Amino acid sequence: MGGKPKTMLIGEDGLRHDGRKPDEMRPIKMQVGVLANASGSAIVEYGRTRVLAAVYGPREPHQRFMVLPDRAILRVRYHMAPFSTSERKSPAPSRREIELSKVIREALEDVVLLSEYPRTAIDVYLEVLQADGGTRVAGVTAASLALADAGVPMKALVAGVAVGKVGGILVLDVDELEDSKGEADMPVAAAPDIGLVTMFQLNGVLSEDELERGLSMALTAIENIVSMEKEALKRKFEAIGEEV
Amino acid sequence: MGGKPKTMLIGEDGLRHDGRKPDEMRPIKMQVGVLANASGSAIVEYGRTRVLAAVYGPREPHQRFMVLPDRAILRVRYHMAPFSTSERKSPAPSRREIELSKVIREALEDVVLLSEYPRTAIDVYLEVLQADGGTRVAGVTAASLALADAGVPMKALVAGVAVGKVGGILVLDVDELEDSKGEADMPVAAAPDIGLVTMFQLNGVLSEDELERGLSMALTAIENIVSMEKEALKRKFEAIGEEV
Amino acid sequence: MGGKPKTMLIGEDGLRHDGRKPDEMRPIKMQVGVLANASGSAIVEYGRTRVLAAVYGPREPHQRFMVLPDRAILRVRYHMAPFSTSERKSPAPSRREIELSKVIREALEDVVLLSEYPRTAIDVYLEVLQADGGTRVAGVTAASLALADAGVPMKALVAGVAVGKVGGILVLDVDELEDSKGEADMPVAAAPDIGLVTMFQLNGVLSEDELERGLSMALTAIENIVSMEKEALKRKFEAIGEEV
Amino acid sequence: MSITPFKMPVIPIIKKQAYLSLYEKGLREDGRRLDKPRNIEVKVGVLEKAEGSALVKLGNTQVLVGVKAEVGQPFKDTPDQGVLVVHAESVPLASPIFEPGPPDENAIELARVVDRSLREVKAVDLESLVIRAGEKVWNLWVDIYVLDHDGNLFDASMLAAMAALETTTLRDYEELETGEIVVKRESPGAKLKVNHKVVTVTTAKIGNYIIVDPNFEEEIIADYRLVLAFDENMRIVGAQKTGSGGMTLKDFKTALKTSKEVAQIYFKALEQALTSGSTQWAEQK
Amino acid sequence: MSITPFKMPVIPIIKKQAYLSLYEKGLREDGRRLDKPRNIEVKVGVLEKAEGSALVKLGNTQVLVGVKAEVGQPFKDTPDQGVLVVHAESVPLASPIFEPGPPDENAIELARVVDRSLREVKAVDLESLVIRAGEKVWNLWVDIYVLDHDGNLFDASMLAAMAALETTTLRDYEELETGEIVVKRESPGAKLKVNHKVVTVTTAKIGNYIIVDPNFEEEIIADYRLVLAFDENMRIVGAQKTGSGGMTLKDFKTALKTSKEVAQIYFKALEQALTSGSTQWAEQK
Amino acid sequence: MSITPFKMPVIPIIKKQAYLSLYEKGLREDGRRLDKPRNIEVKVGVLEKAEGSALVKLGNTQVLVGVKAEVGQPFKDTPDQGVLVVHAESVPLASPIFEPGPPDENAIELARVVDRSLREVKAVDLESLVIRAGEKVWNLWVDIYVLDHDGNLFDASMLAAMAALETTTLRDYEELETGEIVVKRESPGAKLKVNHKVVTVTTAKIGNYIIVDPNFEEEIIADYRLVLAFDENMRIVGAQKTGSGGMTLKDFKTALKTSKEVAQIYFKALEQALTSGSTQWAEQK
Repeated sequence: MGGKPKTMLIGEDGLRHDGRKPDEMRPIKMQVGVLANASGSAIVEYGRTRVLAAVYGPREPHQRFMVLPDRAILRVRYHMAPFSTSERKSPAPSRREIELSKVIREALEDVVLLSEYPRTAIDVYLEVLQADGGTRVAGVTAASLALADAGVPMKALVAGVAVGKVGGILVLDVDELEDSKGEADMPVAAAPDIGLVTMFQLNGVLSEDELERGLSMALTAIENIVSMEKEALKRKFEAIGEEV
Repeated sequence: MGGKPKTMLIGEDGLRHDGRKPDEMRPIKMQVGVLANASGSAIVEYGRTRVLAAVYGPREPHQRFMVLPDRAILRVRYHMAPFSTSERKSPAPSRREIELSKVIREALEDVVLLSEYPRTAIDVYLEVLQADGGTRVAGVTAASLALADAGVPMKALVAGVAVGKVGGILVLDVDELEDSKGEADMPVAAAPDIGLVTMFQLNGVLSEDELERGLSMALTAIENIVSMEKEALKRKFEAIGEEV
Repeated sequence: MGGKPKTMLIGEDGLRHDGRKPDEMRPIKMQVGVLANASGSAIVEYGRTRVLAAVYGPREPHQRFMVLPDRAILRVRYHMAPFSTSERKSPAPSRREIELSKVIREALEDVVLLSEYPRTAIDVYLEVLQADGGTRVAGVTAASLALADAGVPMKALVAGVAVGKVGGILVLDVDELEDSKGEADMPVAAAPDIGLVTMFQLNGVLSEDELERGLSMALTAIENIVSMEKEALKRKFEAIGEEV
Repeated sequence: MSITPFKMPVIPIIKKQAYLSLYEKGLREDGRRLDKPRNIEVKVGVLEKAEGSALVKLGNTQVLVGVKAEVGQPFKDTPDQGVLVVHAESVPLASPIFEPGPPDENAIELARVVDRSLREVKAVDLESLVIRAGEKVWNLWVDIYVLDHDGNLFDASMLAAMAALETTTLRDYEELETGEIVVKRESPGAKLKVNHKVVTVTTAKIGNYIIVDPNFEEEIIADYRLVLAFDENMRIVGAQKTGSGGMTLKDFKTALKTSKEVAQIYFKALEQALTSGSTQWAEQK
Repeated sequence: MSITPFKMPVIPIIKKQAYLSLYEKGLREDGRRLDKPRNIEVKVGVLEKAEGSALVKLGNTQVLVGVKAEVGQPFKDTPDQGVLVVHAESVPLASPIFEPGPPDENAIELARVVDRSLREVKAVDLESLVIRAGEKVWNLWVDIYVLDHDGNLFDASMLAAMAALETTTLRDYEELETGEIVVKRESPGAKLKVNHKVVTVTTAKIGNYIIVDPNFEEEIIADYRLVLAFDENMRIVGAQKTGSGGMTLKDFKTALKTSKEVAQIYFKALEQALTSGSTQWAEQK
Repeated sequence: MSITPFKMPVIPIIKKQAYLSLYEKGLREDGRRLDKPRNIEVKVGVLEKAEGSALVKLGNTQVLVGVKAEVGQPFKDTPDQGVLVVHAESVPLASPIFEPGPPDENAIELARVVDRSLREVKAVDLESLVIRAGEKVWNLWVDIYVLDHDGNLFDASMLAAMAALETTTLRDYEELETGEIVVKRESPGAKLKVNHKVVTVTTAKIGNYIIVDPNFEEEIIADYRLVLAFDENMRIVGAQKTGSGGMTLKDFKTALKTSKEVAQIYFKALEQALTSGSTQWAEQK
């Protein structure tokens, strides 16, 4: 949250340190079905941020008491590869990873039709392969794709993006530099097709007006990302069609 | 166990560093029923030492194999709050806390009528909120009150006190300074109504004569503390009577 | 693997730093039935290396799901006493001990007639009391004796020895100094009576020819050690005979 | 790994309809209106050996916070700042659903939300904690200790943390010739410099209703909770949706409006505790 | 404690006879001959933030290795050498048999076999990693990340580790007056000095057959596997029998012969990846 | 959390009546009288690489103690003293009731009672362990290793610890110009300075009887055990009631009287071992 380098974050031309406009996302790439063992999988890139998701299940959990009689339970692990960060990260789960696993699980739980699979577990494993800001929201996007790829029925697709405030200006899809030097970072995930915000966090300081504008900025971007998700899923099923 | 500051521990007037006579306890405070969720609870103060006790049960244990066919099992945790000590204590259980949990469990086990509740567990949780010497014996006193408050049937009430030796003199209810600078610390717990010593430890060096005199000094004090326990329990039931 | 002190490892007389010839083992001692509680036990010494083995079982495992319907499972723990090494070893299992537990289990698994005891566990506990090179292979020898002492049926006895390369020469039964300063350490275990190599590792660099010569050097030695095992077992049963 | 809670008490779920019927009349089981918090008690200075402390009761919820200050090293990338650590323990005496062991995901989330709400707005003046830049700084440990859990640990913990920090003093110390810092344990010390006051307000979505300061049973039946942190200038200095339900924009705006009003009540309770001065634990009797 | 695996998938065991019938004809389920490895893809430079990286696909097995270089201290007994650490994680997304948690005995064995095969032959020039002897050296972390487990993690991991090390660069750094080393994160840096190339070749004994590069099902039904490490001069620089079956001398010699041939195939795949230069992950699409 | 033992062997409980009938006749299952310990064997110097070691057999109970001395730092508050650490492991080869894992409450209690009995009377001269005050001192690790558990681990461990300490030597060392201390591993070294000899005597209350040196089955059926530590001047230098039964004052006095007598037997066994000199493990055969 240092003050000095703010001039670097937004240039005199109103562009960000990497040349983006305030409401411009980094290049997004998505691909589903990238792993053979998992029931479903996806890799998602937001710029240099790269998250791999795998879904196993619905399946009987290893610990058999860990079930609910009327629906599946969801188990989510957000984990960072040791080489994903500038300084090597210890592979033991940090407090941050424990919190984010919970926040991501809660961002998915309302859209998955858990009642279809009572007494089972659906496991979502996220591995951050490279971290450059926005890993939790890219993780939600990857998880949504992997769940769809696994054929798990969902009310709607989910996607996420983080809005930040740097040099007094609201910006879309903050990267690591903007996150660490900016004034606020607000990760949001939503299922636009059913009008629900499923992840909402604010780390930083915003006025009420900024909060509402930032949220709406995020929701517009999320609609676009969900469209890209649909494209990516379509690409896969077309590819399968061609093979058949 | 250094020698230099002994003159400070017992003054020329025969009084201790805080003005107490050798056989004088610190001010004791007790209150039962201080927590809403627990089946029974109590807070006990010996001077600045302050221990909170909660009892849950008799109840089915989380791990169902952890039972005995003919009686309840007792589970005791003695734990220090991180802010209870001069230097912050890590919340992970230390070897000392593990030993004291055992010693306190064994100080209670013979007075609780465990055979009344086969196949259940009775949980006693002790939190040292402030540590100034005598935490384990204040803990036994608090546990005894919380068990009574929970309505767990007992043969007798238990209480504890530590006798020490400082500057060659036996003293009652040692505080942290006396414990760390003195020659011996002997924590004792007993159920005077049934004539049983239920905790007995000696850390330090005593002659056989000192040992026997110290033990009898402790037992006299414990009788008084048990009387105070009865008062505290009476106060609560009177208060309930008034409310009704 | 330093280069300087190689001259020390093999003297001008062709003898090793402790006076042994290249294909000479250290003095070996073995004794079975050294513990009262265990179903079977043995202590084995290769020079100053000293390993104690105990076998419990076949018995019902503590975790009852941990069984196989058609045979016993084998559970092996290789552990070093804190005082066994030059610098005190932490008693928590190291990565090395975890790997060696696996390697030793696999060195025993093919000779124990596990199918005789379905739904049970056979536990083999190895404690390295003093470590001076070759602890894993002395451990296999001790485990083999303890299993026989416990009356667990086996296809054949197993024994182990490590071959090394120091100063360009293949040597038998490397000790700690030779292991740490030499060019290669190759631990081998085998059941010569059935012609099977059950442990085979190479840490170091060998030519194909050296590898094959080293392996054959190890197998010859192992035959001798197995003979000594038979002697040690005979001694015990004779002793029992005398007592009766 | 975060797992859907699968061992929740069933009673509240059975009572859900009863709760909803009451909400329709604008009331709650304990007679509160939907937008009112429970009774608040804040006591400061309840521990003598901690550098700061406060006990907060929010209805039946009790949270004790102790602040310890120790001389330590700064982080490498912030040599000119002290270190603030917020830690929360779910000690098993507080609730039948807590078990002994390291903090679970709920306790970690609690500590991290309180931490961020303090940190991002620079509530504690970390620069003032430097003893010798780059080498020796005060490490402030804010330990949240839940004693009795009847819901809304966020707001109770934030109130207790804030009250404890506002009354924290840093012991005097001496610098030896060797450079070592010796703390004078018995000194009264100087007051910790606090730049901003922060409270969080938690609302819960239950059925079609948004209620404030949920108790334990209300938390169980809630779709989600929204925790909003405010400073004394009513800037939003932190937020967290917690719980698995999705949130509409409309509900978000309603919750924000209600939360702003309740924040004033919390700030007032905090102010009263701080002006009424130190309170002994013994008075609790 | 090492325990006989008691939760193995049963399908492969049922299929064992079918496998053996195929082997008798010199073939395997995927059409391979007994002594041929699966299709090999090696991509280097797939991560921008790691100092070195490679993704290897061996059939359906996928292993990602990232190399991180950090300034640290040397070991006390090797003050004139850098530090090399090899670590492997069995992340649960790679296989239904992996569970979250610290590395199990298989992951530890994998890391230690790769480590020794690099270390004993001095594949990495640890002397060149010294920044200031006895005080500051590069610590090289080689993290093996299994992404998809279809057998033969040893060979795939060794290939990925070797390819990652061969393309690792050490950032430029500056030595401050205080003696501190400041790494220039954005610098391209100098290539890590690698003395030897190493590959491992894994064969498996199934029935009376010795096959190379077993897939997951073949590993389940194998009596044992033999891992042999070779350097570019075809010296044997490491070996490990893994699995509980005993090995005859005859089988050992057969396996050694086959392994030497397959080592050449691996070396060739490695060479191609290194000469074809850096490859973006995105091309994976 | 300490839990009432719920997995105890049942045989001893069934045999309790038989034991009591014997006690009435003044006898025990193995022919001993109530106030007599089992056969004691103390062997010192059984390990070459440890700085001190002893193997004690008390009936079928076998305890091995190794002492390691390492150069380390003193504790901050005792800069002019070495460091003594007592640690006990219940390795699973010693008993079917021991499981692999970190020390449980019984092993921790064992180590702490031995530790305090040595520490409070200053049995080891910690001042003589200082190499350079405030900076470098000897750290003495006393590792208690139970090899065969047939009851009364306290007395056997204390005997083994005492015998090991009495025969411990501190290696010679050299101080480099850099201030580093280099230990000469192969030197014979100087004898550790021991101020006091300490033994513990354990009695058990079973039915109406007080017996000394209980074996494993007697421990299972005992109401409690009383561990009393004595120095050579018969001062009481430590005490611990262990087990869940309550103790009358009368029983305490009886136990104290018996324990004083048995202490002499232990001291004698210790003395014999120390004067008969070093004993090789091999002689055990």
